[in-house]
Amino acid sequence: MGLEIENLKLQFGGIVALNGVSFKADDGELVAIVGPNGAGKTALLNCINGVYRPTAGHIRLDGRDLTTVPVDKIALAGVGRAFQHGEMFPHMTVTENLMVGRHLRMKSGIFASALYFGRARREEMEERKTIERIIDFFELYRYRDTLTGDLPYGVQKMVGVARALALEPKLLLLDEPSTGLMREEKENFARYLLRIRHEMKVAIIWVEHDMQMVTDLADRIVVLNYGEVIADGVPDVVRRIPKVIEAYLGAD
Amino acid sequence: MQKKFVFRGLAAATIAACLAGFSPAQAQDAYKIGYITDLSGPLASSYTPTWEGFELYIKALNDRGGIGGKKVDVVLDDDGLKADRAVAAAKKQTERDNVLGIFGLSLSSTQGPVYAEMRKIGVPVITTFSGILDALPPAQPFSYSTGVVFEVAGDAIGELIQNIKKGGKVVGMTIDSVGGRAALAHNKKLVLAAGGQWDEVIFPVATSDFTPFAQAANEKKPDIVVGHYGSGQNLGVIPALRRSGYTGPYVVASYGVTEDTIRAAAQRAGSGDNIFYVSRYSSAFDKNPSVAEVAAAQKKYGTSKPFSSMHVTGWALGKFAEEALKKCGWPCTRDKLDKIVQTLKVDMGGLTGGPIEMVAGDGYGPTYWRLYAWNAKSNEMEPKSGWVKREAKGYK
Amino acid sequence: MARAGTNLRTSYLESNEVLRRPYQKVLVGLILVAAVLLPGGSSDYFLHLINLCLLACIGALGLMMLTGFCGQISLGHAAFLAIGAFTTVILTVHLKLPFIVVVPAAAVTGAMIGFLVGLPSLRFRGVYLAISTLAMHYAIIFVATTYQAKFSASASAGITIPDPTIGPLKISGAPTWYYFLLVLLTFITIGCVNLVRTRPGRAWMAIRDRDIAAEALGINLTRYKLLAFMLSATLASVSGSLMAYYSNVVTVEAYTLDLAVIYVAMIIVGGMGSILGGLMGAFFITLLPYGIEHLFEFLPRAWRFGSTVFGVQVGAVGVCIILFLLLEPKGLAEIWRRTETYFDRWPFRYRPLDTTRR
Amino acid sequence: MEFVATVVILTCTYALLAAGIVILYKAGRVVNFAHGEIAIVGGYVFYSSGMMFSGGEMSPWLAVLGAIVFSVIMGAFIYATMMRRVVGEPFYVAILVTVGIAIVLKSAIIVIWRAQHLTIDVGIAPAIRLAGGATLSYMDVASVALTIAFFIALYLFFTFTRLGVQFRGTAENPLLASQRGVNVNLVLSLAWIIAVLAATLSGVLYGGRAFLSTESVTIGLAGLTAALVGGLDSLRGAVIGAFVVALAQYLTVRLIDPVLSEALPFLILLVVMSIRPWGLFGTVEELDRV
Repeated sequence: MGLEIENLKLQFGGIVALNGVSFKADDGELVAIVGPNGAGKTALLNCINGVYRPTAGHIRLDGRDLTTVPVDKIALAGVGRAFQHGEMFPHMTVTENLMVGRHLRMKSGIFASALYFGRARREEMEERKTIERIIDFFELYRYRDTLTGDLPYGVQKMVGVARALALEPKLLLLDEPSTGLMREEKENFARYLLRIRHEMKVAIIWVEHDMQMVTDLADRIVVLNYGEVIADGVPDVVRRIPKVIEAYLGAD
Repeated sequence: MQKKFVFRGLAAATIAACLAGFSPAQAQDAYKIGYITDLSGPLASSYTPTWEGFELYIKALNDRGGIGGKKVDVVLDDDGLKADRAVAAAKKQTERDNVLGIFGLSLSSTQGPVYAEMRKIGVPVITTFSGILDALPPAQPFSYSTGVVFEVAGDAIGELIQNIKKGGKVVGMTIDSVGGRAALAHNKKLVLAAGGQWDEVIFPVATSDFTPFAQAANEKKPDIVVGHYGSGQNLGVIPALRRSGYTGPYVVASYGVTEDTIRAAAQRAGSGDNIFYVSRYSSAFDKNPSVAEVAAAQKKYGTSKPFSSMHVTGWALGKFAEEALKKCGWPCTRDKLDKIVQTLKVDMGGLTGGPIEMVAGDGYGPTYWRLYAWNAKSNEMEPKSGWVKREAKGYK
Repeated sequence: MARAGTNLRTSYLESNEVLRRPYQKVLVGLILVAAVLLPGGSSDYFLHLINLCLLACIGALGLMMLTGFCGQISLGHAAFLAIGAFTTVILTVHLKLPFIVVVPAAAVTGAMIGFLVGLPSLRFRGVYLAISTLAMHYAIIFVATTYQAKFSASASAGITIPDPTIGPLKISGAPTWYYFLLVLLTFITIGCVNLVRTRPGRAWMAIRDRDIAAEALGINLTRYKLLAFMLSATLASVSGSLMAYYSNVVTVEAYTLDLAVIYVAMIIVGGMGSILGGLMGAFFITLLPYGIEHLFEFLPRAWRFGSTVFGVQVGAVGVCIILFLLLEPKGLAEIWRRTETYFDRWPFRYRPLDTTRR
Repeated sequence: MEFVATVVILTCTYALLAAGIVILYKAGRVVNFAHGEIAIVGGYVFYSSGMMFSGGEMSPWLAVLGAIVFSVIMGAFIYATMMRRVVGEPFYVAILVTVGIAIVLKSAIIVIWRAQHLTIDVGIAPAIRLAGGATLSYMDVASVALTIAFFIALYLFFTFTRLGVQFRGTAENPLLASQRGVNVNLVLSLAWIIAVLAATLSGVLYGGRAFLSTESVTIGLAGLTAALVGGLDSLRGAVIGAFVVALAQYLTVRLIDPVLSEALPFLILLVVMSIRPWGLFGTVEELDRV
């Protein structure tokens, strides 16, 4: 089933950010979205995520229409997002950031938590274990108790991805996760990305600038330009479409 | 890392100050009494001169050699017109300073809690200004007042303004406080009883532009306007009333209003004509030996505020305190002092119309009130009536 | 369970502990013992000040949860305190209900008002929220003033509340109150500490740090913001109710905007986002004016300084706010943490691995 | 007539305050909670410097000089020692610093002026007689004239002077402005000086019409309300907002219940904020980008 986007339109006053965008992403599929600056990539993610309400069109996840669902309910429907600049909670530790990612999977209310006894405590411990697996996955051991605000930029972005994954999403939105990473970090990230794709059955929408990484890793590439989809297909095909070369490489 | 040191220093100094402050009280060889009032809050301009009058008296007393060779030591605290600070100060004075009684105090909102708290411990509290009924018969134990009670003042003013014009329309103005409303109610009762008409304008406590309120009062076409509030409001209302075109009589009910306030207000209003003043104690302009004595002390010791009837008020309280302590003897205790005060009668000379007189079950006694008029030419206050006596009675 | 050192933890339960190092447990134990023994060795006046501090602690923790943890700035805390006080008046004077009913009722009323005052937080952020709480403050105080004025002709001095009784026990006098407040505050502190290390606390902090990201992770902003307002108002209301019982008098004049600012000062000085800071700030700001007063007493002819002392007392709060915000934004809690680290590591100077402390 | 005069004068007082708040908001996204305190302290300084050398008689020139010196020193001091350091901190830091400043200024009134009620007696003689016996003083006339002059000067300054244009640039994008060689520190301290000057003027006018005391600092809240009602980033809005607040206050006193007039500005504020949170003339703040 996966994600279905149909004729999505987003308008701010007179500015058209998205103009009839349609594409699909199946479960376990890694779809990269590329395009020059201002093409509407982040706006698209904001629509899927519920931060922006699209002017027209539909967003469906596993057949459920998410177009008008508020942000927090979209997370509940199974959409996890890693933000462009990490958007960490800087005064919380890595562990706590990840635990926030588990928020939806937990139940303790304010009274149970205040008592911190019995079920609430057991639940905390359970989820702490789950988090440990994610820490393991992203090799974040040494940062467990560090405030995310104090982390290097690259690590922050990885924690951002980890936090989105902690949600156990059906759809993972990645907003330029490799931008600002160093070479070594980028390679690590590529490894994580492939593992996520293979080990967890999530659809991934991956907004990216690095064309080489995209062509190496993505299952499909969607190219946006001025809010419109100008190409959609497997990397080898998309790479050779003249319009894409013009829009993308011509801008360089 | 300089800031670190600054902060450690700050913290250390504060802690040290706290610790040093809480050392036990020392042995004493003087009558120790407490005085709490508002020296910095909204009503500081009224209560500072009252305190200064009290201070003058005690200074003069100590220079005379004190009471039976023992000096009188006053512990002063400022409550800033805040109830919690007043209570804390009273507790501190009774416990740390071991005072025999507490004098002064500001408005009803601070007196109530202090009266209540001190009643528990058994410390007599004698206030100068009192909007509170605790002191009126049937009086609560340990609660006394020698000054103005709103209800009594409203009563006295209702009668005294008949000297200005009989049976006209009176507009009472006050701030939105319970005391002010109570004063209005009693004022109204007497005006209506004398065949006059009544209307009122009540405005918020924190008002400081009085023009709209003055205009509202003027529109009611009054023959007399009475203002039941303190200095600040008079300073604002009088010019605003004159600006709005009202030139008729305006009566200042002296809830701590000083003569220089009226002078300033009159100056701003453009004219001091038709301003009246009802006072519980003699005006500073009165020519009698008792007031002259206060004036002499003021010249000798100096005060920060110009000489006013508030100094007379404080001086009268000082006189009352001396008499009480003298009767109490040495060593004096709180209970003994309270017993003395319960039935104390102190002659006030020319400070007011008669003695301050307490009888069992009455912490207030009969009071005397007088109408003054502002003389715009000499910029002085002139008596317009004799002293009117109000009996203390149940106002509750 | 094996322990290799003070920083090594061998279970998740341990890693979620508040007092992570052995000496911290000892220290807290010592403080508690000292607290229990305190009334034996001090005057009623001193205990009275401590009681004021304990009452302030309850209110400050309420504001800390709202502003320090949930990031919603509020200038309406004095109004919340007033809600507690006036609920107490209505329930004790009109309905003659006992203490044991009144205080929980005040808490519930506080929660309801907190809900209402929190509603604008769904729409406004930052400055606009601060100002809407300011507006709420005036609205609530206006109602309270009207009530007090209508209450009785002699209510200008405030409305008297009798000493509370729990069954046969009468809570009266500084030492009894002290123990009562100490126990209550201990429970409230434990509750708050538990909250901030579990799910709701993390949700609040997430909202405070980055509300958009928090929402994207499925945190219901409406629910948690309102919960924070309700919790804050509940604690403030309880504090106000107890203050009413403690001082035996309620008067609306006590609940000024200045009081709200004083509570804000407490959490700034203590350190935003720290329970310990909330407590330290409440003690510091409550004792500050008395400390200054005593400093002035060392000066000759102290009584001459009447209004200066008060002016300085007022100003000191402002100076504290400015200095802490500019120079030590994490407040007293951070100073304490640094001191602790220094002695913990002595004679070495490396930083500890865990940098959090709430 | 009288009604118009009162509302106009009240509008002037609030508009000056609101203008200062708007300028500061535009300059550094700071909402100044200390504006009422600054205004009243300015009034006290005006009074004291006028009385300084002239034994009882007020010297207007000295007073004006004192007020200007106060504005320059105060504005530059607040910016240089405090507001400059809160750039980049969470929004509440700047607000709370101004709250701290407010407290310190209030304590200054207590310590320096002993919390005295003061009135400023320059030009209080009746100048114009209105129908119904009401009068306007020279001060009242001057206050209106000065306010209008102030706003015209402000307009000219922002439109025609180099510094004014730089100010507008800085307000829009401080980073870009500093890259283009604008001395941002100079521009922002100037904003503070202008704001303090406007507040002082307002405090003086207020001290002439009513009185100065620790209580009168509440006019700051009326000014803040006016600024918010008009829109925090619009000078035109400041005047309109001031008019709305003044008119509403006056009408409540005369037609409904005088006692309500204290809480009224906030009620207006709640209404405006729930309909148009950005105020009547303000621009909608852009959403946070993620």
